[in-house]
Formats: sequence, C-alpha cells, structure tokens
Amino acid sequence: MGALLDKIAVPQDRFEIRLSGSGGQGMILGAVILSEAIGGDGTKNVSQTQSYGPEARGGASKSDVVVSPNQIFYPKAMKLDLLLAMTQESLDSYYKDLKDGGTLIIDNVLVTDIPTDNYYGLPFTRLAREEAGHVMVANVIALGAIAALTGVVDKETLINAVLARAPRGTEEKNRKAVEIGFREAEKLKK
Amino acid sequence: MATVVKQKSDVVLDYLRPGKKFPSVWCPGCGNGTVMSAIIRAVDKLGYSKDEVVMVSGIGCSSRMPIYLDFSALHTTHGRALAFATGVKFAQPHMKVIVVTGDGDALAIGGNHFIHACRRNIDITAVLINNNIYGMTGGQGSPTTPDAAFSTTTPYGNAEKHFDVCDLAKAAGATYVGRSTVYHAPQLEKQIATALEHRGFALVEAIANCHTYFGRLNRQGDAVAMLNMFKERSVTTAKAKEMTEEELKDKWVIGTLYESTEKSEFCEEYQKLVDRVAKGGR
Amino acid sequence: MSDANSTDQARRKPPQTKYDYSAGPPPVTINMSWCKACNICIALCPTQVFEPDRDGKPVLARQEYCTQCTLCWIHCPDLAITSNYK
Amino acid sequence: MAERERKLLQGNQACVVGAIYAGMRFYAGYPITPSTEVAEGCSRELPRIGGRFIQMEDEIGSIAAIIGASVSGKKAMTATSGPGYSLMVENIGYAYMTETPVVIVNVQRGGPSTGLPTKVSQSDTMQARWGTHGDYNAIAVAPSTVADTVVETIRAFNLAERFRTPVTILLDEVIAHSRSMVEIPQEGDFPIVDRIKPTKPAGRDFMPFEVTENFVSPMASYGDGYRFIVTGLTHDQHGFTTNRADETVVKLEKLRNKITRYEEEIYKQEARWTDDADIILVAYGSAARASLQAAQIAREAGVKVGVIQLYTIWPFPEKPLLDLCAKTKKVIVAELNMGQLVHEVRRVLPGDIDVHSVLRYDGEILTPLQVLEKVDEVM
Repeated sequence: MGALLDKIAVPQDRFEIRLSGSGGQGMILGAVILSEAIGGDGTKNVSQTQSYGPEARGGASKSDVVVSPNQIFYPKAMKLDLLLAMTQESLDSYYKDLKDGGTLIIDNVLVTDIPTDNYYGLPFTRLAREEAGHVMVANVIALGAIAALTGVVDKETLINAVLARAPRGTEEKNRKAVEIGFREAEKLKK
Repeated sequence: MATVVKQKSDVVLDYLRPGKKFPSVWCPGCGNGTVMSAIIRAVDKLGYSKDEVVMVSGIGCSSRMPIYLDFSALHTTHGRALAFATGVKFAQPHMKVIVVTGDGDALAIGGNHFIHACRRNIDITAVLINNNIYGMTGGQGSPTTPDAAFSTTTPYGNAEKHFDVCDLAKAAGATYVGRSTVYHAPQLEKQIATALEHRGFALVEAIANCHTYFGRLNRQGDAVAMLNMFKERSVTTAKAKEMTEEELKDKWVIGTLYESTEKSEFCEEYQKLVDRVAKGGR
Repeated sequence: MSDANSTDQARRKPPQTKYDYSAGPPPVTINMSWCKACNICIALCPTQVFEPDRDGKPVLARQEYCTQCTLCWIHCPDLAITSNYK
Repeated sequence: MAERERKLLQGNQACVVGAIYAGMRFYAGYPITPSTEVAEGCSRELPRIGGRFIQMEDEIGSIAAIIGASVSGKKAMTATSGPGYSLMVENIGYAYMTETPVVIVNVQRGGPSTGLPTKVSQSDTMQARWGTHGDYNAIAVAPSTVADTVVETIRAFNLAERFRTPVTILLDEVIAHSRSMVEIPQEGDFPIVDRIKPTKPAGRDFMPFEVTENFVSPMASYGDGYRFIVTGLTHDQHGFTTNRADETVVKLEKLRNKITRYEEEIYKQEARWTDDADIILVAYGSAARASLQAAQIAREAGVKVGVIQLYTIWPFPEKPLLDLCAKTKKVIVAELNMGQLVHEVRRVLPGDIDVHSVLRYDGEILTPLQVLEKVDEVM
C-alpha cells in the first residue's frame, strides 16, 4: 500500500486554469471566451467546466479550463497552474487547489488577505468602472491580464474571441478592456 | 316501393379494417359502436380519403375503436392518446387526426394532456365517449361519475364532484366544443363532421350508455332504457336558452356549445415561425 | 325504468302507410352473425317492423311498414343492419 | 474536403449537433436539469431547418409525442434526466412493443427521486436496461467526451433506425455541461441509417410487423397509404391484437432476436493499454475519463493499468469484455453509483478474475486519485 501513490504526479502536458469570483462577475463567460481563444486554431484541446447550480449565482463561483496539446482525459482541474480570484471568498475557497509555483492573479482592491507574496494584483473591477467605462467588463480585463502574464493565448486571438461573443454595440468597450488588462499586466512583469 | 331515401347505410362497411373480424369486443348495445358508426359517416360525408385519417386512442373500451377502422391507427397507453396525437399531427400537419377517448382515459390519467391539447389549439378532433364509468376494468368511478352515483368503487354513492367535459375544454382553450348523445346519432354525426372541419382543437362529447356497469349499478336499465333517458334528458342549445338554471339541472345541453376562429391553430402558427426564421427573422 | 316500458314508448306511433317491397329485396338486411341482440333496433323502430326471435335478434315481422327512416341502422352499435334502398 | 468548422460546445449542445446530423427533425421535451440545454438547442436549431420542436406538458407527453412523430415518418428525440426518464418508462415500453425508433437522452443526475439535480451520477445504468415492465432487449450508448457525444448521438439514431427500437443515450451531468472544441461533422463524415421502407404494396400481403430474415420489419409511415395499426397490446404480424400463446411467443422472440442475434453490430468499446495490463479498469462516461487519467498517471509511475471504456452499455458487451480481460486477473469497475455495472462485469467474467469496485455517489465525479487509491489497494 502506498507504493503507487508515492510516485504519482499530475501529467505535465496539462495546463489548468481556474477563474473564480462571485456570481455575476462573468467567470463562466470568461472561461468560455478563453477556451474559444485557446482552442480556436485546433492545436490545443480545451475542457471547460464550471460550478453549476446555486453557487454559480453567488459566493465562490468558479469555472475551469484545462488546456493540453494531447487528449484531455480528466475533464476537470486536478492541480491549478493558474488561479484568478476576483473576490476574497473565492481566493479563500480555491487557493489550496493552486499548485506550488502556480500563478495567482487577484483583484487587489477586493482581495486583501493573501496567503502568499507570490502573486499578481490588479484592480480589475476599478479599471473596468473607471477606465473601460463599464463594470461588466472586469472579466475581460482579467482575460487580457492572463494573456499577458501566462502567454497561454496571444492578445490578438483573445481580442477576436472576445469580439465574437460581445453583444452588438459593445465591441469597442470589450476590445479596450482586453488592451487595458494586457497593458497593466505587462507593467507588473517588469 | 320505398320512397324515403335518406342516406347510404352500408357505407360503414367500407371503412372496416380488412381482416379484422367483427363483431366488436363491446357489450351488446354499447354506445361505442354507435359513435364509431357516426364517425365513419362523418368522415365519409366530408370525403376524406382513408389515407389522410389517423385515429389515435388510449386505453379503455372506446379506445379499441381504431383497431376496427381502416385508417392509420395508433392505439396507445392509458390517458396519453392526445400526447401521441400531438406528435402525429405536428409531424404531419396535413393529416386528419381523430382521437377517440373515454372519460377515465381523457380526464383522469390523461387530464393534463387534455387541457394542454385544448390550450395549444392543435388541430385535432377529440371524440370523448362519456359513459360516466370505467367500463373495461369493471365499473369503477370516473371523473364524470355524477354526484352520489354508484360504481364498484363508490358503493355508497359518489362523494366526489364530477367534471363538465365541455366546460373544461372551453376553459382550457379548445376552439370547438360540441355535445351529443348516442340516442341523437344523426346529430352526433353532424357534430363530429363540424368538429373535423374546424381548424383547431375540437371536442365532441358523446354521451353513451354503459348499461353493463353504470346502468345496472344506478338502476337505469338496459341499453334501450338508457337511450330513452338520453332522449328525455337532453335539450338543444336553442331550447336551453329559454330555460332556467333550475330547469337545466340534470339535463344535457346538446349541440354546438362553443365555436371560435379567433385563436390561431398551433401547427399553422409554428409553420409561420419556421417561415419567419427561414427568412432570417427572429 | 324497465326494458318493457322504454320499448313501449318507442312504439307509440302506429304505422301510417304500407310500402310494397315485393318487387325488390327486403327493406333492410340484418347481419345475424354480427348482431348481438341488444334490442335497440326493435325498440327504436317507430313502425314496429321488427320482432325478436328466440335469441332476441330482430326479424322482419312487418317489413311493409318500413319507412326507411334510418333509425335502426344509424343506432346499431354493431353495424349489423344495412338498408337495401339508397 | 473543406476544413471543418470548429466550435466550443457543451455536451448537451453536441447532442443536438449529432442528432440533427443524423436526421432528427422532431423534438419533444420537458425541461429538467441537467438536460435542458438539449431542448434549448433544439428549439433554436430545428425551425431553421424546417424541423419541429414542441415543449410538452410533461415527460410522459414528450415521449408520447416523439413516438407519434416517428410512426409519422420523422426521426425524433427527447432528452431528460433521471426523474423524467422514470416518467417515460411506460411509453418507452410502448416503443419497444410497437418497434418504434426513437432516441431518448438521459442526462444522469443523482437520485433516487429529485435527488441531486445539478450533480453528476451514473445511477440510471440499470434503469436504461430494466426501466419498463415486461421482457425486451434494450440498447443504450454512452459517450464520455463532448466530441464523443456527437458521434454517439449519430450512432444512437442509426441503431434506432436499423433495429426499429428505442435507444437511450446515457449522458451524465459532467459531460453534458463541460465544453470542448468540437469539429462540426460534414456530409459524408458518418454513415446515416434510415429505416427500411416497405416494398410490398399496401393490402393484405403487407404485414407491418412481419418477422423477416433479420427480424426487423420494413416500416411504413402514416400517410404512406398503408393504414397500418400500431398497438401496445401484444399483436400478430398484421398488427392485430392477440391473446394467442403461439403469436405472443413469435412477437416476444422477434423483439429479442432482432437485438441478440446482431449484438456484434451494437457493441462498441475502446481498450487502452490492456494488452499487458495487470489491472484493467472498466468504466463509461465521465467515470471513464477519471479511469483513463488514472491509468495514464499509473503508467507513468510504472504500474501496468489498462482501461476498457464502454460506449455500448446495453446490450452488455459480454464477449468483448471476456476477450479483453483474458490475460488479466484483476478488474476494477469505476462508476458513479453504488455499484450497478459491476454486477454485469461479475456475471460475465470467469470466477478467477477478481472484480473490484471504485464508486462515488456523493454527486461529484470520481477523481483520478480515488481510482489510483483503489488500484494501489488491489495491486
């Protein structure tokens, strides 16, 4: 007993992303857009799942995207490579699922109690309200930041994916949101 | 030589399913046969081809009817005839769909399908043969068993209230509602013909005798006695207008009770939707 | 209400006219193998054309009174009566 | 051939794509979590291609309507979840008896009763086989990925049409609600099977339930001029109801033989790493996803684990399982219930193979770690 369990590891070919926040912050739509951006050219497989039911409407809503160049066996995340936490509650709930050395991105206005120094913080909600012109695009700003910080998808591909899902009349707002997220995150990298 | 010529009588024989042996399973004098004969004559008078008629039924005495008739036949599960018929009609809107059902079948186990078929106003003609009792299972009380009436499950008299089938259909959204009895067979035939030509959900309540159970348990006598009772207790819509509520108690108003063309028919409405979507509309 | 009463009621009207069916077939034909002897035709016939046989099935006892009124075959639940005059 | 369109689809949406590809033009259903997106997809897509969508008053009406549509010549489908499937089973029995091809999607969730509406389960495995009363041979297929769902839905329609029988698709909440990029199939990618139409002219010679060489009768539609009779009562080859012992036996054996004699056509399973496996995992649906992941991890850690993933659940793939497990001594059946499929595996495999279970029934998907713990335990 235990001989096998000591030796196992999550396969290296998987990149696991979780977008978390409160219901209504657009985490599921964010994950859908990210999946379309990443999987669009057919070179990578994606598997997107979400919390479904009452918790999706409040508390710590989450949506996962698993990315791999190979067939994705297990559809859900096992150990996160990237966690986006838009609220304190979601960080508290999901920080334990982040792997050692994994990337943590938070909204540093709404999330203040952070159990590590190794994270990227940006005021997504404030940027959305003050710079992008609508609080609704905080999730899109976060996607821009994810693109800049991880390279899991390039900026132009992301913009196209965002525009494909944007309601008519909001295209410019959404394009700008990606740009803001990307730009602000680039600053953090330096 | 006879001079009185009214109608071709043997037309009914043309509509019997080849190979299916008569006589029917029904008791001697059962009103189901009379209603079947009326349906055949209505269909024949309207000139429908046998190929365009689908007869759908559920479970019960009356629901055996499609087996005998040379139409496409769907003899389904208890209470569900209208739901099956909805599938047939919606899939092949040019077909004439006739549902033959009983009071227990349509109103108890099938009550939900009944009100929703009315609500949709789908172009189905439902002939509900109301004998106030479950015949096939041996005389149990049904949703139309009158107050205080006897059945094998109401041995001390029925404590429940009963449905007025026609009121129910009208309230639920049916756009044609008619009633007749097996005594008034020629009028029943007319009601059915009018219902068949109506575009929308049409209900014809055919009051029929189950002397075997209802008649025996409620001392109403044999088939003939029950037919005569139907004659005595029925009043036409015209006559009913001149009668008080008190006078109308225990009477059946027969004739066309409700008819409307204002509400659109479901299949036609859906076809409009399909056409609109095909043009790129919403 | 008894069987006898109702039958009598239906027979109240006396026959008015006689018809001669001798040149052709009888006014109606009864399919005895389909007939279940329910008595409806016998009771409803306004001119008392039928009488029940030993099994209760109708026989044409007074065919000359048949007016081709249609009541018998239109009510026959077993489609056992057809008129021969159309 | 042109490059295929790729779309991010949910499992439930993939089911709609597959069904429409297979020729489904009639959908009747009633909303129930977690299957509702199938209905929503059909309500959007069917009018665009001249199909028909109707939301019925309940699940009983839904299955009734699609049977009515199928005998009227349409390929028809409904989708539901455990409690709704329970409501449908009487009329599913009607479809078996009347040999009416329909497809029923069961997106499984926790039960019994209302249970766990938003949580995953595979506890309808046996309901799909034995749900309705009487003797009959059921067909049930089960995808495990979003892309599979397109393929298996097409296969379900083909089997339904080929065998004139209802076919159940056993989805589960995880597959139904997860999204992946899916290649939208183009004409010619998959064969499409249509019911065989009668060649005999209408009349006494045409028997709508004729026992043919392969037991499947050609199927006319209402309006074709055949005016045939369809009844759920036991009937002879003409469709007439019968009580006769000899005709009853002919009917029931027809229902059985048309499936059992052709099981090889229905079986579908995928074996991975089984040739040298010391332990073989048997699973379907999202439990197979966990099993495959566990096996991959175990292999990387040097333990020889194989996986048999079942795509056909019913008829249970007895012979393929026997063949694939011939060289192993240990089998673990992974499923999201309190042990249903494992009974079939135990029944089929010889006594010298140890059959174990790894189960989860709390509403969550099995994790690869849970499966690995079981592997570790039985090693």
